[in-house]
Amino acid sequence: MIAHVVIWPILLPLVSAIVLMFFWNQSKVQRYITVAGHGISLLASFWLALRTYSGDIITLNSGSWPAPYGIVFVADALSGTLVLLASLAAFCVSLFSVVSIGTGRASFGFFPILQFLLMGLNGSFLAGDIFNLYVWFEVIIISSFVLITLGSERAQLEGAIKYVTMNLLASIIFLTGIAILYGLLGSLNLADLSVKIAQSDDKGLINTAAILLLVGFGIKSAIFPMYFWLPASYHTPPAAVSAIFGGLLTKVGVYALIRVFSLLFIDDPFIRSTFIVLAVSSMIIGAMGALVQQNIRKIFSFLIISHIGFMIAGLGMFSTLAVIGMVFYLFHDIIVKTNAFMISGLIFKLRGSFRLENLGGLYNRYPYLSIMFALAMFSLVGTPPLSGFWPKLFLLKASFNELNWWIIGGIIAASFLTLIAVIKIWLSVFWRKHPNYVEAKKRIVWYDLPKIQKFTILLPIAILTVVSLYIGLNAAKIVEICQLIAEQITQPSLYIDAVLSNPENQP
Amino acid sequence: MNTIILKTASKYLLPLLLLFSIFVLLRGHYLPGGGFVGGLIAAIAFVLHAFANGLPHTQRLMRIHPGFLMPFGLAISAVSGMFPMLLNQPFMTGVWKKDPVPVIGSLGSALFFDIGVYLVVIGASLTILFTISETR
Amino acid sequence: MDSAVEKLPILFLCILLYIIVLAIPSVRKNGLRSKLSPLIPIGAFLFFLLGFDGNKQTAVLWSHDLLPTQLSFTIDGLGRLFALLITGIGSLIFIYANGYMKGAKYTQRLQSFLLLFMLAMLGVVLSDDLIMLFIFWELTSVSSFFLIGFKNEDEASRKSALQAISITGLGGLVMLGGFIILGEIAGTYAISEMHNPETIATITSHAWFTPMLIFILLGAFTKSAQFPFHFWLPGAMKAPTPVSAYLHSATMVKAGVYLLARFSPILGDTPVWTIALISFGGVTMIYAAFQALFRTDMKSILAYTTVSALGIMVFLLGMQSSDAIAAVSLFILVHALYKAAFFMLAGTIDHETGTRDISKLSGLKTAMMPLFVIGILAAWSNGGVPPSVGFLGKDLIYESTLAYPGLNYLLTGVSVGTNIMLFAAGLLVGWMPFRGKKISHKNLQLPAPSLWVPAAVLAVLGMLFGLFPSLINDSLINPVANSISGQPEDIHLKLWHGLNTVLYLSLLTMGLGFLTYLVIRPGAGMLGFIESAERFGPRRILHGISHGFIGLSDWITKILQNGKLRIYLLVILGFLVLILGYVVLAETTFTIDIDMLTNITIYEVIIVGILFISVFLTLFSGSRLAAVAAMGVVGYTLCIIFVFYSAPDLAMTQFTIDTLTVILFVLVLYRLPRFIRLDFSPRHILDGLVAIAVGALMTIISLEVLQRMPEREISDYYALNAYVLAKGKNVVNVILVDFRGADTMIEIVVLSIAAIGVYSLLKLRLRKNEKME
Amino acid sequence: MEILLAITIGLLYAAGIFLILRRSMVRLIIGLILLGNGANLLIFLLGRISKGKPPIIPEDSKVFLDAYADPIPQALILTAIVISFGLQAYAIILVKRAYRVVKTDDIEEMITTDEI
Repeated sequence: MIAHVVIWPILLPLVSAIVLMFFWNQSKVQRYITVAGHGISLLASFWLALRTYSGDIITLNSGSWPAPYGIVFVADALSGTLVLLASLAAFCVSLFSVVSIGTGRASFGFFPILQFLLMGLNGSFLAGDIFNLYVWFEVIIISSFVLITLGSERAQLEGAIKYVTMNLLASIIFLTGIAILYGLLGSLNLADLSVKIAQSDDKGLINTAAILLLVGFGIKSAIFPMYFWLPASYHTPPAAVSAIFGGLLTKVGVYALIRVFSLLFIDDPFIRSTFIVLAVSSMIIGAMGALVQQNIRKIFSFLIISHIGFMIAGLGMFSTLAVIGMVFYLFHDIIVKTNAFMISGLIFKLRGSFRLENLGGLYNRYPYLSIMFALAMFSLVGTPPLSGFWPKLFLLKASFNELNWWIIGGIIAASFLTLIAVIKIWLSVFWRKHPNYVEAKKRIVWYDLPKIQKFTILLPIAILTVVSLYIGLNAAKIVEICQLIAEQITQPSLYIDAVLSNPENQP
Repeated sequence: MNTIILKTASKYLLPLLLLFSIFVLLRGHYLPGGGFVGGLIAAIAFVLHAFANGLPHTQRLMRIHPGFLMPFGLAISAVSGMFPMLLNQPFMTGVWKKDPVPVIGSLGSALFFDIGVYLVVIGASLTILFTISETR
Repeated sequence: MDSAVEKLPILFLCILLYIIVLAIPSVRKNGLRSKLSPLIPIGAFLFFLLGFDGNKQTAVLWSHDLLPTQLSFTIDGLGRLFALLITGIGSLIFIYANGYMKGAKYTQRLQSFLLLFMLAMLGVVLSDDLIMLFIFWELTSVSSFFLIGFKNEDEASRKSALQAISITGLGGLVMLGGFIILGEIAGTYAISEMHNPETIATITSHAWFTPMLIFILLGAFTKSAQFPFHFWLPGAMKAPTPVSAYLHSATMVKAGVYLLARFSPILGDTPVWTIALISFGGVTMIYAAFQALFRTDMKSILAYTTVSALGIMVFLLGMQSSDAIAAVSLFILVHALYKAAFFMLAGTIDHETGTRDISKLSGLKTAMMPLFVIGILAAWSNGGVPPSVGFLGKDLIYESTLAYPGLNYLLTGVSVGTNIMLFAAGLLVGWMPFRGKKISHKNLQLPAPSLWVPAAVLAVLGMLFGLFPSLINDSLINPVANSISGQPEDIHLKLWHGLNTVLYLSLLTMGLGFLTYLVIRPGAGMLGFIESAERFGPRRILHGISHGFIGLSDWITKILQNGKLRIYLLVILGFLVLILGYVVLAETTFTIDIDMLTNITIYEVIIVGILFISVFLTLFSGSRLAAVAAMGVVGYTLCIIFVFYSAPDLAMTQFTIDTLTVILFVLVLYRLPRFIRLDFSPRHILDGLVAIAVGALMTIISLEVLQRMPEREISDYYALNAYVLAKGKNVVNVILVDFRGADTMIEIVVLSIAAIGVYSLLKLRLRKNEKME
Repeated sequence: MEILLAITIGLLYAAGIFLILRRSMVRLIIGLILLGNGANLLIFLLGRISKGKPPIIPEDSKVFLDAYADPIPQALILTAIVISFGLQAYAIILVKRAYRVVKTDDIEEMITTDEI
């Protein structure tokens, strides 16, 4: 049977985007189509993810060309889950943006590009071919460029210059790595490359390609010392855009690192220890950055950097336990960071500012909202038994098994600093009395919104909070999935067999 | 002075270049060319026309905003890619008409795909260039 | 079996349910839901009182083979005593809180947080699994954060909540590290499975034992406010009094003590344990007792005496002798009884008079006789005056210090000193506000019973247990001692031991304590003195450290995130050069075999020459137009190279694209300013070095790669099938539209997005209300 | 010739990097374009080069009769060129717009978003 299911999470957003482009100026119609489109994509992704949880690695040879000759799309449990989470996050952000994005941006392509972005994300997760992955990356970066500058505010443009430059540099470095791999091995298919790399005795040159991919993906995933573009730009666009960026963009980089360094470049002690050094530095430096920021979105931005470190640490250790911790953290982080940025957007709607010194008084005014915020925030911190706690537990166990003090120390320190940063937000935004409420009231749009719009803004935050609660409280289920992923990732032969020995290869 | 020459030249150049671009598009499967190059040549044709006659003139000539070529092109490419899925073939599988057609050669989904590419390339490059010229 | 421990989840669910019931919004203040809330802890108290004897019961209720944790509970003597304290004192506190919060806002909120806290505490003391214990442990930190910061609009409240969660949070995380090491070493996360001698031997002989123990101790010490982390506890007195009475006398702060007691049979018999507990406990108890004497705020005095009492418990747990274990088992109970009574007393006085400052209070005796009695009884027990239960406790403490080998004089001296000061402090709270002249300007009267009856119950119990120690000896205290020591203990509490050293020491304590009380004149002067001494105290030091760390973070962040794109790029590229250079130097061979390469013709040299010149022009031209033109020429020369080397499609595409790019540039440059002319500077050298390094690496790598035999398997497949299967003869085009058609599909998407981006960048003008969304 | 091309690649990378480290946004874009050219040429070179053998199957044949240049790198570069055209066009316009709004071409004056 041909597994069309693999391609639907890519095609559905494409179709929605094309339809949206036909309704270019009708921003009202666009809003309905967007939500419907993301809803359908979410269902398709859910179906795909369920299929991958049976343990099969599902592949689809596009154009019927057998692997490694054609472009193959592959869904293993990792890809399946990421596609599901990306679609979920995008669905929530689309709900959020339906109300929060005004006619101006909406009639200049916001919604189609949101769909394209989701298409790019899903495509990256499903690509089984390294050049195809590159092209998907380009879809992601160009959509993110457009989204980040849409509106052309001064801050947006300033941030975008840095964002664009460093991301283009990353793409070029990635492309350079591909050139070397193709020059050496004559192949682009990931599974085929894996086989050929294992047979090759050219470790030195293959490692140069590995380093180039490490740096290219490292920039995209904002690892220390390559993260500078992130805090310079993530707080500049509308909150809906920050949310999808904060939740997913860096994670694609992490996914690419995981894929490439589990399938292609497997046992290189130098690279593994490089990962560990970078991971621990990212954890600490990112958290220190978060500690001193005054803008909520910048706090979250630096926390992204810090928390990427947790995942990279897992990649550096690469034991089964570490992989479980890493992918669990990845899943948790997508949900929680998307939610965090949406929450910051809601705070902006409620109080008219992103800066701590202009905020306050939410706890007494909106106690139930505050509790929801608190749950989301404590998940972010990793307070047990919420979602962030379990992956840390596995990472700590893994680092004990490796007798690696650095990672243990890093995780503890970064978790603590995250706690402090989040408490800082809580104290000034929620607990403190609003310092200049009368003046701020003029900027607050919340009061003028009709009830249905308020509900539409709150709904996605509630959905993600519930999902993160579910992840935390039903950790056993998630760990089962992570265990399956860890098995698939630590045994590249499974992936290779699924791709290269696919019966459809012989038409 | 040279605008007059250019104006006259572009009057003939535009259809000629467009024809050439279509030729490049259709023959791309056999000779160097294809949707990309074809589209780019067509775009240059319109740009030249705009240089000579002024942008509004070219835009009137085109009737629709070039931006709308993009969803059309994307739709054609996407449909030609997804069409095989109706026949339970994987995405992008080539579907071919049995007998070859004169000039073009074999007729198949790949050609429609390339036509989509052609349209998107024209649409995108013209959108970019026209927008810039409009908002100096 | 259907043992009572398996019913615990039902109890927990009931509590949770009631928390939700309380959290549902209500219009009326102090509604029925608030009034009924004491029933929950009362019910739980009865459950623990009647459902269990002191024997150990363990039940695994849920487990999963992939998770390192399981839902399992143990109830033994220790757990039961704590559960009884938590629920018993909890019941009284809830009754008290109903009176205390009467008419106040957010009563239900306070009660739901208190219940949540109670739930968490029960979880801590009943969990058998390390991770589960940690989960509940953190829940106590979190819920106490909300309770301490309950008066959230008050800055001091917020600060102390932050302080509390910072210290306990850090301690908790470090403790988690310790737990994981412990669990991994022991091979199990179930505490009850660690008790057998072999496992204990494995644990204590492991290389990571000492750091693990230190981690766990840090968790316990921070939670139980041991020196130098003690200061968060006096700070936490900003909370409403029911919270202080509950969290900071009876329950949360004892979680650390509980933890130490729980691990005492496993980790206790080691030098690190003994030294750490005795020294930290000893310092804490005497330091905090001394501090207490200088305070004027009743809650502050009580907070410091609590810290001191916690120090005593830690100290006793460090000694590990039978007497010490008996002492600590009893003291946990004793302290909870009198301290909770004290706190409620202080709260009620505050509630009625509006102040807790003992230098301003006097003569309350006439108006508040029952409170006076409570104060006397609590001070009695606190001071260890016979026949109170406090006397029994103090007796045991002295007995154990006297018997401690080697250090008996020192330890006994410290204990006596501490107890003298605690005695005085007890009188300051329990006696001083009541004696002397009545404050005239207040029309005082006896408050509602809910504000004093709960305290009275506790104070009376303190006396009752002292008179009849057999009430608690076998049912409560002995099982606790068994749990702490890990083996059967035999305790006989009695009031009269005969005339011995211990009795003399007790008499000495009382006498000197009373003298101290007489000497002390609380007031601004003494407060000022101790606050200025605090400047060198641990609070200031830890504050200094945290401020220093924030300063450091600020500095590092400003250095790294400096806003200069050039620096960012230099760091990234520098990193790339370093690791790529390392790999290239260390792992490649640098052999170039000229024979494998093709010859150079003169045309090619010319073309490449033009390319070189144009590149240099782009680099150094002062004119923007020239730079762009040169860039265009670079593109065209590439185009010619493509023509030379059999890539007609590429050449055509490169040509058209290059043309369009140049057109674009020219259109845009129209309005841009001239290049900034900058003189040659050192930054050029650095940039040049990095640039050359990258360029050189690329050259070396590409030459290296060219030495390898090319793999053509996939190209050959394309070549073979391009016409046969894909019906095309231009293989490049066939690849683009068929073999790798998916790439092309995506590529036109990229192009469309870029066009949309350009369009919106140039055309979109936001309305004012859309500026920030 | 390969050596010459390898050096050219090195030069393009070096020049591109030197330019993106400058303060002018225009130079930044030119630098990125040069880097893109360098990467394309790298793919081309590492796919091995050969003269006069375009990968087009002769008129009267169904397969190649002779040696032919590897078509894959060409297809990859073609894709890469078109994609970078889109990105470059966008970047150029971004520079234009940023100049309009921020009123400077100097990148080092654009540091407000990094301030705490």
